[in-house]
Amino acid sequence: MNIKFVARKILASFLTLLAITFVNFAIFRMVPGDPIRMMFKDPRVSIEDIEAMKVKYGLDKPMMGQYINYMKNLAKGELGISFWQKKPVGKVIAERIPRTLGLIGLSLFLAVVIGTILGAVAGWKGGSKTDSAIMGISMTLYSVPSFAFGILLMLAFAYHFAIFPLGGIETPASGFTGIRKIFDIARHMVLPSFSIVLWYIGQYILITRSSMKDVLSQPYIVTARAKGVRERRILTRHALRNAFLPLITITGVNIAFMTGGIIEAETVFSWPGLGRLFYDAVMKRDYPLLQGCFLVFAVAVVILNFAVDLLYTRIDPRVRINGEAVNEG
Amino acid sequence: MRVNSYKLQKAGDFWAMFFSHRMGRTGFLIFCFFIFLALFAPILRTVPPEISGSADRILTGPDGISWLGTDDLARDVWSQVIFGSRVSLIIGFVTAIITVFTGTLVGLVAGFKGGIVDEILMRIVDFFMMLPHLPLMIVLAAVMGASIWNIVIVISIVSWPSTARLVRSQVLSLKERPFVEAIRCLGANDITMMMSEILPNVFPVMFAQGVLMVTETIYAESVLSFLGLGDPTTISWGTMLHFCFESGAMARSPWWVFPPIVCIVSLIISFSFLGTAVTDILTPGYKEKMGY
Amino acid sequence: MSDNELVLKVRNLKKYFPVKQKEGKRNKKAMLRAVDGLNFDVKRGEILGFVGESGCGKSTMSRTILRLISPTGGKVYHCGEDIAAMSDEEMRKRRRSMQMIFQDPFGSINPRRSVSETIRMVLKIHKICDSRAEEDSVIRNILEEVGLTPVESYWDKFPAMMSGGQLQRVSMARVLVLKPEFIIADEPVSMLDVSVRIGILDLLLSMREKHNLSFIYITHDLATARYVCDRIAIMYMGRIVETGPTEEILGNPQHPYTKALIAAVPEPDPTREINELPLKDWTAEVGGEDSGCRFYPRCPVGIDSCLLKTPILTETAEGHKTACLSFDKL
Amino acid sequence: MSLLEVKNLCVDYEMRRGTARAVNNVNFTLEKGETLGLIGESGCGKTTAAMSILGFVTSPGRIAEGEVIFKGKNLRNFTDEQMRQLRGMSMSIVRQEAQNALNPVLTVGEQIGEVLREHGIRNKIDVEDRVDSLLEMVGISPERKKSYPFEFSGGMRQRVMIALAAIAEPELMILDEPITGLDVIVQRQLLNLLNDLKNKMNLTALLIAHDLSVIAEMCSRVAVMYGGFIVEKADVVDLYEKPLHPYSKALIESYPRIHGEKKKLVSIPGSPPHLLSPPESCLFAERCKKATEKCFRCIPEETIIDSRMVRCHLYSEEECNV
Amino acid sequence: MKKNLPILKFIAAALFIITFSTTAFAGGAQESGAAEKTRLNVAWTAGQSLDSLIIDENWQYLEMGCTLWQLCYDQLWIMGDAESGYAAQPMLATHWDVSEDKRTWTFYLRDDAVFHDGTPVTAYDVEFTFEYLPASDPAWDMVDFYYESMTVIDDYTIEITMVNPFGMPYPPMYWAPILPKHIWEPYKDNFKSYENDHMLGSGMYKIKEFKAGQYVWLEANEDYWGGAPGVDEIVFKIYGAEDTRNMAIQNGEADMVGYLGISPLTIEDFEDVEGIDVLISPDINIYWLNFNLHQKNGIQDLEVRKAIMHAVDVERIIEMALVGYGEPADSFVYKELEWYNDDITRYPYDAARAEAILDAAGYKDTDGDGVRNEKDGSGNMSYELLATADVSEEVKAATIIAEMLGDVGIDVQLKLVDTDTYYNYLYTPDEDYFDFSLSTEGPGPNGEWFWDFCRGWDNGGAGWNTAYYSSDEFDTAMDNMMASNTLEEKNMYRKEMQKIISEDIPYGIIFRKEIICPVNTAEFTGYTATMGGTSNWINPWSFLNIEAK
Repeated sequence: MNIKFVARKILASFLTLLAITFVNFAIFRMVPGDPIRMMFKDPRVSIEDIEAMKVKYGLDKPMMGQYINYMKNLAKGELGISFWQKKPVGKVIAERIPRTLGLIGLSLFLAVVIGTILGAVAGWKGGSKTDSAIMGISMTLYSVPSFAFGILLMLAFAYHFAIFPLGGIETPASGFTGIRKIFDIARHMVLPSFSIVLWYIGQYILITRSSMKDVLSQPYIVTARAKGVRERRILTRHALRNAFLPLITITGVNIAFMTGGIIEAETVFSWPGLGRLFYDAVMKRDYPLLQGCFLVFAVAVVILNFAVDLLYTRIDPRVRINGEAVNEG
Repeated sequence: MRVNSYKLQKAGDFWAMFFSHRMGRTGFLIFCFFIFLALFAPILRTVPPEISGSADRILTGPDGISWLGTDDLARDVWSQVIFGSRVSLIIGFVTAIITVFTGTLVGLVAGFKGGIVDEILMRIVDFFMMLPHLPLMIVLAAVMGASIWNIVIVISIVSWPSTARLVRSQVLSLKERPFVEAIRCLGANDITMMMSEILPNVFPVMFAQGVLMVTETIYAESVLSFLGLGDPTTISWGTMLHFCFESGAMARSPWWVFPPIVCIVSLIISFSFLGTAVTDILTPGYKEKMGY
Repeated sequence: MSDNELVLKVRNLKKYFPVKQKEGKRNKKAMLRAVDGLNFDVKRGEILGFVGESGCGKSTMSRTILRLISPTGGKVYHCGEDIAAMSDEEMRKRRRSMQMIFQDPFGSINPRRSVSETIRMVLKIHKICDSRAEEDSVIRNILEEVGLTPVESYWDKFPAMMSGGQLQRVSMARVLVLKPEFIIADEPVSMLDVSVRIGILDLLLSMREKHNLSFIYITHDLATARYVCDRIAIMYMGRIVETGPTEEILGNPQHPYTKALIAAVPEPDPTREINELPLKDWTAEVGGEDSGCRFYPRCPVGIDSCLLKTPILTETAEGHKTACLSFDKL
Repeated sequence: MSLLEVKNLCVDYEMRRGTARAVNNVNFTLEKGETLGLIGESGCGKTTAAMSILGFVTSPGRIAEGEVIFKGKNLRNFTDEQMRQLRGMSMSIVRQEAQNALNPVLTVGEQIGEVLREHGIRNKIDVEDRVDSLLEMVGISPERKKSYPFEFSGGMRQRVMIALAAIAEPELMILDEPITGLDVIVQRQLLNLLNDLKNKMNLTALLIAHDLSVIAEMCSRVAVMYGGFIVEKADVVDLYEKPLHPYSKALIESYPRIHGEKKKLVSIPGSPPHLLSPPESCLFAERCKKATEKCFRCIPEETIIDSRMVRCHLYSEEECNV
Repeated sequence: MKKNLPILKFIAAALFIITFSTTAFAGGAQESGAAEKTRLNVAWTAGQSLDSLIIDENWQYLEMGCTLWQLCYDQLWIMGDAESGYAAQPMLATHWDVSEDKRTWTFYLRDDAVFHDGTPVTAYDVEFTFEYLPASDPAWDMVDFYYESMTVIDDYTIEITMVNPFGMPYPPMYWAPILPKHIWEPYKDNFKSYENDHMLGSGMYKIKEFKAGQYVWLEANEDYWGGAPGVDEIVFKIYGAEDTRNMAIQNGEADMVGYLGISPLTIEDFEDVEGIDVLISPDINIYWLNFNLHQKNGIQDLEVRKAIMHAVDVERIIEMALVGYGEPADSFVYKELEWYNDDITRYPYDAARAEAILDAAGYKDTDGDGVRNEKDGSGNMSYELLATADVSEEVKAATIIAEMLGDVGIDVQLKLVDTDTYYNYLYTPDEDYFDFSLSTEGPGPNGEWFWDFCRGWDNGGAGWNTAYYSSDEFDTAMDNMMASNTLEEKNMYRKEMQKIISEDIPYGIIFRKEIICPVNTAEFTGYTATMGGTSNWINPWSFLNIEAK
């Protein structure tokens, strides 16, 4: 692995993170009205109480001082206290992260596997009926908002057929342990993850297909055919591997976009993960929590992008050896 | 003014290719359908979409009076759908124009000027691309308050960078094309080069990007509305859905929930199809492959 | 010779690019000396050929001369004036008289403009004509001059509908319409079909006759260079290794590189014997050493001192100069 | 029996505005050990003709007529799998050096060895040995087989391509402009390498070039193509000394040389024909100095003169019946 | 083509296996795993759910908050159900005495009450609670707890002297959880610093498991002084949206809704479901138009307010927005209460009269754009109506009101915002974020605090007075009411206050909803519906009374 390349990427990621903290800080200072006021449901709250609260949340200081304070706390891993839950934001979020990771992990895995396979088939069979069918399906899937999928799935499979639960991560108060608990969670995962998967599949099919078509038009594919390489092997060894390269780059770019699906799915299925937390925080205008969630999303995107870059260096020898990405158009 | 037969032939080829492209054709037809709805909404509607009906017509299914049924205030779903198409198309196009304009400007300047200007602009672009889109939109929408124009602004803020990046990469490769160097050699200044040599060649990318932006905007508007961050005082497909979810009567009034979803999906599909068709046609080699 | 007779005077022209060079596992920053101390003159009405392989710096040279990129060092005088000293606007105007024809006829014309618009664009840039009618007649004349007749059938054509030869004529028309004094032709025929190459070269020669133009003709092809050039300069890695009148160089090459080049050219003569190249090791890695002869690693006659001393151009016959130590020694 | 026999090969491209016949009634044979040159300008159909031998004609093109007989068998009747077995093993191709003719993410050694592995030679050591020896033969150090294509220069990559085409010692090797776009000295070296290989392996080769000089140095016989037709077929020396077809003649006369006396060269006026809906006449007629009224009326038939084939009205007796 | 089929088959098979296995295993497990214990499942929507058990304002303002603490803790006394006429019912205090001046109250506690950890509940716990709870959170800082001194007489007797005379019909110290002193002592300065994971109290239920955003699992406190409750377990399940919650009731996942009931639009969905009955009761909340008298425009003009009230067709609002499940209202006091004043000024729907009033007052459409102009001609009568965007009925009501006012020539712009922003705007009328708003609150049977809505800002008001209303007449009446010692006297002033408000219209009271609660009557009985439905902040009775069949 090219150390300089990695170092450069780390530096870039760090700078991005720094900028993100600033945006994160700034946005929530733009809120019209008084966020502290919103914390009090009681209109009789006195000015003194509000002032005291401002001091408590450090909102009395000038902007720069607030930012420095914010960064100091961030460095200590403190994200503030949730207006709503009264608990440290870090703690609230930490509890939710594994659930979201589980959901998004499964969904992404299924979407990538199914999507790339179908996309590769479509690209491979370019112009055929199979291609048109897959293409039509994927564009349709891609056009349906995730939440609409969620609602349709819920109406069909949780309400009319009642095969799956209506939402949540486990059967409430079931007392399940061990394998039964795992199955219980898996059962709750099916619908939300499918609502994400269906949308991503569409996306991955489209990306893989166009990438595949692009690769298949490259001279080295003709070379491989001229060598007498079996078609299946051309697909797996020559085409797919090269088709993956832009796919990985695009995945990196799209990660920022993908946080959306998780919010929609978690909201529809009240999956108690980060997305739902974020939505609740928005609905309740719980600014410290919102800030924390946004930061976590942003950091996750940066980290995943970094991981994608590393993965890219593993797969593309040009990057591994030269430390420079070759522009794939 | 003489008629340039070659230009005509070129345009003719484009349209012929476009209409022989199955997706292009389908997309265009759907698109025209919605344009038709939007343009003639006042004629096509049965009753004004925002006027509530009488109490005995609350949530009635499709019938002779209300072709698509009524909502929970006995308003006509059909009228709402056609007026909603106006909002969706307008915010789609406005956002597309804003993002494509901003993105192209940034990408053009960054790519053409290069050096430190490029570096700074691209760092900004990278940064914006790293921000999680929907969360950012949600946060901004929550902070800025619900209004259609805020949605336009919010979507524009997160969407311009991808155009900028794409345009820049195009400009970079165009800049290396000999004809740009040639025109410079012939004595053209920077503005001429950017505007008359590079920009016209970026149009296809801008167009494809614009189409993509329209779909993203329609999508985003529906998601934000679904999450309750849309503008509840404007009739759009998103707000129709929003009210439907909020009413609690979604499960029992399919005539209310499906039309906006179907409209959103088919308009997005039509734009995706249009985009795919145009991209295909403009792909080098397609013309030859199709035998033009 | 007066400066006015010298259309172009180049003195010690240098252009270095920073590059990353691999040294073991680490990257080292280094300078690629793409053009390294060129000296030559171009007389009015003369065609000077630059022959060299890809990467020898000939394209960099032409771009540096036209100030499309700025030189690292050295001077370029056009009709006695230092072009580096000009302001951007002056230079832009000066470009009217210093022009370039590019290698790729398909790429060097904006695909979105028709033939007439392509030329009209140039007229507009330099505000040559007052009216559209005047523009039309100028365009018509120049198209006829470059042999794109009948003009009507080309007037509205787009580049995609034309052959390479026709496009190269369009780019010549576009240049000639400015009535330049001096043109750099950068491999103008290397991408064209054999059957139309001579047509373009003949056009080039006739323009020289008609307008007393000067050309720098850049090529990797000795055969076409022989066809058009009065004098030839052989370039190797940013330096001129041999220069002189065309027939003199081809008939009596001095530098080992020139010899190798001539030997390498395939001849359309089935009866000719194929011989091995007079080269030591062509696959040897070659860097741009600062001192010494750059050809040394491949040179069949190199001696140890070649590594230390940079050879300079030495006159061996009338107008024939060679830069080679082994030649010095002889 | 000839190794390869191409009979009446016609390849059509179905275009919206009509059908373009890229290869028109092409006939040639290739004897074992012989090298046939196919010369013509870009777009004359020479690459299409060669690719149709390998069975690579892709939409919108299709083989309209004709037979490709390889070792007595008509390849047009072969199944995909049979063709695959043939490719790489019995016939191979070296294409014009394009940046991407080698897979960027696989090592050079893997890509060369793949030819053997895909045709049933699974023994690892055998394959590696063979790869090593081939690399050596084309002048690349065997250690470099672990390198990726981007680490090679253009000339070296073309050597890899040659190694790849030669590794299975195919009976027929198609060389499609193998040295175009490379530097003069590299060209010379590759030419020498190809000539060496040809002798060592007793290769039968079809060399495609737009350049007379390359043909002259490698081939024994040559076929000149123009507008999809083979207009002249002859021994190389005969052609050079006494070209029959006006196009061949013009081609030779317009080619600049560096040896010998400097001659005034003659250019061919006009430009190559557009193959979409061509006139029912000799396609060269518009550019031909010797064209008669007949030339503009009908397509010339193949004529045999002194065991040479030429397609020109100058040499045909028959009347045009159009 | 053929070669790729196995891949597709594989995908299909994998999907099938995932679906099938999870369904079969987990689904089966759930059924066989059901315990023999009786369990009541209560469905809540996420908006009303509690995310932590820390004691804070959510215990007061969040419906799930007040339900939970009322089940896990005891109070001194609670308000009775509808049958009892909402009379005070003993709980921890078996009975109480009051002095002549109605200021000193003595509560006699039962001696058999113990906290969940076995510690007895004593007067010291009560003292501790009232000493520190109001100080810890402004939300608990209520009139009910404004005492002068507290004296513990013995372990089970406490004497509390109030600042103001208190009584009629209820004793003070209502609606606060009696906290165990031995647990809270260390956190007495800041109750919010204690996580309070177990809600350890003396109530009839104990927390078994609490999962924020998912569910709360309560189990019966077998040692409860009043005997074990009728069900062994209660599970509060949290659903993402109203639709999902309704589906849960329909398919048997839940037995009752937690609060607010269902949308009247969906009532038909429950009518045919076997085992589900729908209970309908009047809402505790009253809806009114909250005029912002701080705004310098027509809203300040009483005539305009009168016209607006005449222009609003309350019946139509009820029909459209509530599908008929509601009734017109005209006072802060519920019609069923004794001190409701029948003799107040009313503004029946009469659009023509509204127009006449506006015309007479000089609000005419001078520029002919269909919208009336302000009296001084300074632009259109164009007012912003603030409402929350989060509650469907309110959005609909506001939409219809805007339509109706449009008919009489007043242009109404809807300003629909989220609940928090809504209150932020509403509570600061002096910042002029709105012209008038659609507001709702529930005074409850003990509506004493509600008069704060009308006390002038300069006269100790502010806070609740979101109309920025100021009337010396009203403030005097209110002072008199507070100072009076007899119910009769109090009621007299209360009626006077209602009259004043109906004439000044700072608040134009329009309607009251009905709460529709579907409940599972096949398995459980004992649901107790009071005003506000089967469960709300004055009604923990359902949970106290429910028994498995």
